[in-house]
Amino acid sequence: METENRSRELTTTDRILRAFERLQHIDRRVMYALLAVVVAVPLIWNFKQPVVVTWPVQGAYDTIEKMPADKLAIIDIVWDSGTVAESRPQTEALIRHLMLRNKKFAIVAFMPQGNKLAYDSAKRIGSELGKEYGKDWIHWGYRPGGAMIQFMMGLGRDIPGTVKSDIEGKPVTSYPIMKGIKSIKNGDVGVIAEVTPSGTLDYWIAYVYGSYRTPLIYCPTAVMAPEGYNPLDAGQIKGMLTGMKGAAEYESLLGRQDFATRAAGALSTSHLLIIVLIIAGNIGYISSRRRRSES
Amino acid sequence: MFTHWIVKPGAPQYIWALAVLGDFLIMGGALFFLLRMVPSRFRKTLVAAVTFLAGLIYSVEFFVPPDPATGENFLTSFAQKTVTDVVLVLSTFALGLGIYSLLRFHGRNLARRRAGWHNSLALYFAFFAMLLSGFWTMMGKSPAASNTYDMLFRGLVAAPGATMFSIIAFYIVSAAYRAFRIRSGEATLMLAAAFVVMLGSVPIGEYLTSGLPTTGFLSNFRMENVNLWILKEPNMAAWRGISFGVEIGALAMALRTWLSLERGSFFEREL
Amino acid sequence: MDHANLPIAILEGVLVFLILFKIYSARRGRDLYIRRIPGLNAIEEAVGRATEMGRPMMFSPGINALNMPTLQALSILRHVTSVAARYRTRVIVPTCDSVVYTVAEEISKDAYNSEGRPEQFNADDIRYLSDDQFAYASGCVGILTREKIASSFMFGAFFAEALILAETGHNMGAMQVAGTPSITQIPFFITSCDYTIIGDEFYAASAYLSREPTLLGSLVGQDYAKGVLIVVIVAGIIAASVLGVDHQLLSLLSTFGQ
Amino acid sequence: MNTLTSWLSNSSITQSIALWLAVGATLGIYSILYKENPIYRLVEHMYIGAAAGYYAYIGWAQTLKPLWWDRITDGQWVWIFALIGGSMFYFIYSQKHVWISRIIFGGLLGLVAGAAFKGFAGLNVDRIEASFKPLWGVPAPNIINNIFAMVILLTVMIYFFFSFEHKTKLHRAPANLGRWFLMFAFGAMFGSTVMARMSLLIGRVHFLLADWLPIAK
Repeated sequence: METENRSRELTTTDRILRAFERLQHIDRRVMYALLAVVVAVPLIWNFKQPVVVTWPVQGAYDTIEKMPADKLAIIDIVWDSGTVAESRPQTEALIRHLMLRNKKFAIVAFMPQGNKLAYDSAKRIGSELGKEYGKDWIHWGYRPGGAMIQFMMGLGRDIPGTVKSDIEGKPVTSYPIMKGIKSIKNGDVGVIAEVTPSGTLDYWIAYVYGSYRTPLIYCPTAVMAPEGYNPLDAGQIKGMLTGMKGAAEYESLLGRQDFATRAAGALSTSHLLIIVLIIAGNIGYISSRRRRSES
Repeated sequence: MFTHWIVKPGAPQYIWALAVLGDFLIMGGALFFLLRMVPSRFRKTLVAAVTFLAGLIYSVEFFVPPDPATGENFLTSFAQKTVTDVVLVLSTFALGLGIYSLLRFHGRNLARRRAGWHNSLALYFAFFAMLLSGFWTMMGKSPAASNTYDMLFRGLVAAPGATMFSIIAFYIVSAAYRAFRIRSGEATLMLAAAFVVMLGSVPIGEYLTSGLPTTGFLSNFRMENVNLWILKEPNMAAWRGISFGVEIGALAMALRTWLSLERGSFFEREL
Repeated sequence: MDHANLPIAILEGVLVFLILFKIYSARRGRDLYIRRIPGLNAIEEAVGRATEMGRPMMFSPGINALNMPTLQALSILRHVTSVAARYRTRVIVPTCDSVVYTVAEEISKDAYNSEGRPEQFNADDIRYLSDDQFAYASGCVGILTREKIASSFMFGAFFAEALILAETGHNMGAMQVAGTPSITQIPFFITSCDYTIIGDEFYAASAYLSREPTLLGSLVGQDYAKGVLIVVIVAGIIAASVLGVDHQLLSLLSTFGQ
Repeated sequence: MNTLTSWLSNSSITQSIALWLAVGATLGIYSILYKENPIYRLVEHMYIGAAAGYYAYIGWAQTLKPLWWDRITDGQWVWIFALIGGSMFYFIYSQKHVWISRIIFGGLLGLVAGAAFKGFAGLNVDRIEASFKPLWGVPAPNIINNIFAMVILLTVMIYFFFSFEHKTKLHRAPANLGRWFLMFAFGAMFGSTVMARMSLLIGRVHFLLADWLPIAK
């Protein structure tokens, strides 16, 4: 009976404040469940969401657009299955762009798993767009990470002599795509794009850009992105795709909505969830403080 | 001894194993005998001397000017190749201690049938499965070996590792919710910075200010630019401020350790 | 920076001289002041709380191999273990490196001995979990939840796993004190722990807890060394303003002699 | 035995087992978010065991064999001493001769300490020089940024002075200001880490939804 009496005495504001106060103590399991939902939903259902193309991504896109058709682009794969959700969309967006514009490119991998995953991606997009292996694109295969610097310096002087054979073990000179490709020094490489979760960009800058000024594109994971801004400022790299978000912006430039666009949606929703929860927590906090000061 | 005079390169591996064991017992035993003769009052001095001499390697290598032609001084190749390898080899020998301790702990669980002993059994199973499949891949190129190794690595090491890493996403949500309240000036400041940076790093945040021009004064207020400015200017400066202090703290500690001036941890004990 | 050039040798020489000079003058009995570091005062409180609740504590010395941050963490471990021995409360120490594991075991044994409670030492409480960062984290989560840890200490070098340990501890209702020189992880400790020791307060900890003259002297010397860096930076800022940013004097440290 | 080997030679079988193991591990670890439970316990133990086995194998295959064993069998017999040094660690288990382990610990700590001079220079020289930012003679926005950077850097450093009593306002004000800047920076660090962690979670959810349940292809 007593509680009923008390509740009758409550003013309306008091009741509202009490309701809001609960927002202070949302159970963590509820928050975890909400996070799982807001991450999964955009991955399953594609919904339209705004994508703003930032200048580092635009720079990467323009660099590939401007590459002369007689030159070769190199996509350097330094990722493996651990970062597949971020690195594969970046790789696929670049491959698709190069194939759409009829530009020749070569893939080279320094990670065994990434080697195969990138090969599968290129084969799939190639068959979708009617591109022929060996004529429109080539995969130079896997090289151990320890040999990276020697390999890069070798490309500078002599590409066929350094690469020797492709992923299928055939000599690269037997493919039409390699006709007339001699070395980076000779100006045969138009763009080098590196997709990586680790800090290997410095090697390309030191051993290739430093000597031959070949345009570089950097595709790091979100964790590594801060390290890219220095060389970007200094003009050592022409463009950068930051994790899933960068890949999503690139997809929008290509007029597509593939995995990265959905993943970027999930990034937005998960960040929004945190922001909403912080606001809710503060509403609860302020209400309880108000109520305490009133009583 | 054996490895130098008797067994020559090209001998079978098991002969080598015996030779290494023999040498280890003879030379290690001799060293042990010598060390036992060290009177206890000189033991601390001996340890300090070893510490000091070891410290000289890298510090002298750093401070002695290099030969301009090669960029190396008389210690460089020793310090950077040999010593690095020795440390790697030594710490790998020490790995045995950790694994022994782990297996001993869970072995006791098993032997005494403590609560959860079947988990200890699973630990043993996973340990030997991974270890043996690894060695299997070293014995020639059989597809069964590499498939098994790959299967166990992906299922038992890579997948739980990636999941454990990603679980931070959940914890970051609950930590932000709980801690970012406008309780005090400090907490509010932290909240404000986190709020802006979070909003500025996702497409939806960039969309909010996408109406602003991309060049000129107003472009500074675009979300992604505000975000970048916070990370590059105030954040970088504060980071440097802390890091100078931390690095000097580490330098002082290294100095005390090198000269055996350190107190605390395990430097107190009588030897 | 493969080798020191003259300016670097001078700079480091000055820093080393100041630290050593203060250590030796402190050993001759100069009285020294240190400001309060609240997080370190909380250690005793945390041990007391675990004792009242009759539940164990956990101390994680970080995930690095035996280096300076880990050595400092082990100094703090010695202090925590001594307090725990006095209160007769268990400390579980999960380690992420074999060498650190052995040193931790020795320190712990030693701390119990010097408190006159050797029988309290339990070899099963010092555990090697894994060299793998996240396997270690998963094991710590297991300890925190299954052993119903009442107080959790995290001192040492931490990386991404910091938040896993800290949030799990928080969810278990443990009182948590943390300190790390890994700057990127400080924010996560601040949000999830009761007390966080930031930046080089971590390296001040052993001096603060032990009041050992050598360590106090070193701490004062470190302050002087920081003062020298401030002077160098201010001088550099003035030089950059007067002489222009590209003047060679400003890159003396990195390019001298090249 | 032969059937088992032929079975394991078929990569599509091992890959689907790997997938199911990975799914089990993923869901098992996530289950800790609800509460501690037997499934998590099992996954945790298997993960720790497998990681130990993996490191033991890698330790032999990538360190001891190439750097130690191959050298000895190649005639470089001095490497025997590495085994003797390594065995010193194990004296930790002896009550009487525990001090012998100290020799090897001392040696390792000495090496780490000696490397500190190089480490200090390598980390800080560039940072010190990058802090030399002019306060005049450059465009106005840069001047504002540079003043800001200088004030933050100096006040933060002052906050970390331990041996001066912050008695007067003149002492206290910069240190307090430094602490405020620190908190702001910590907030920014927190915020900038969120995207990286969410990307990892999206990766895992994508694994469950695309590789396992073909929902989000």
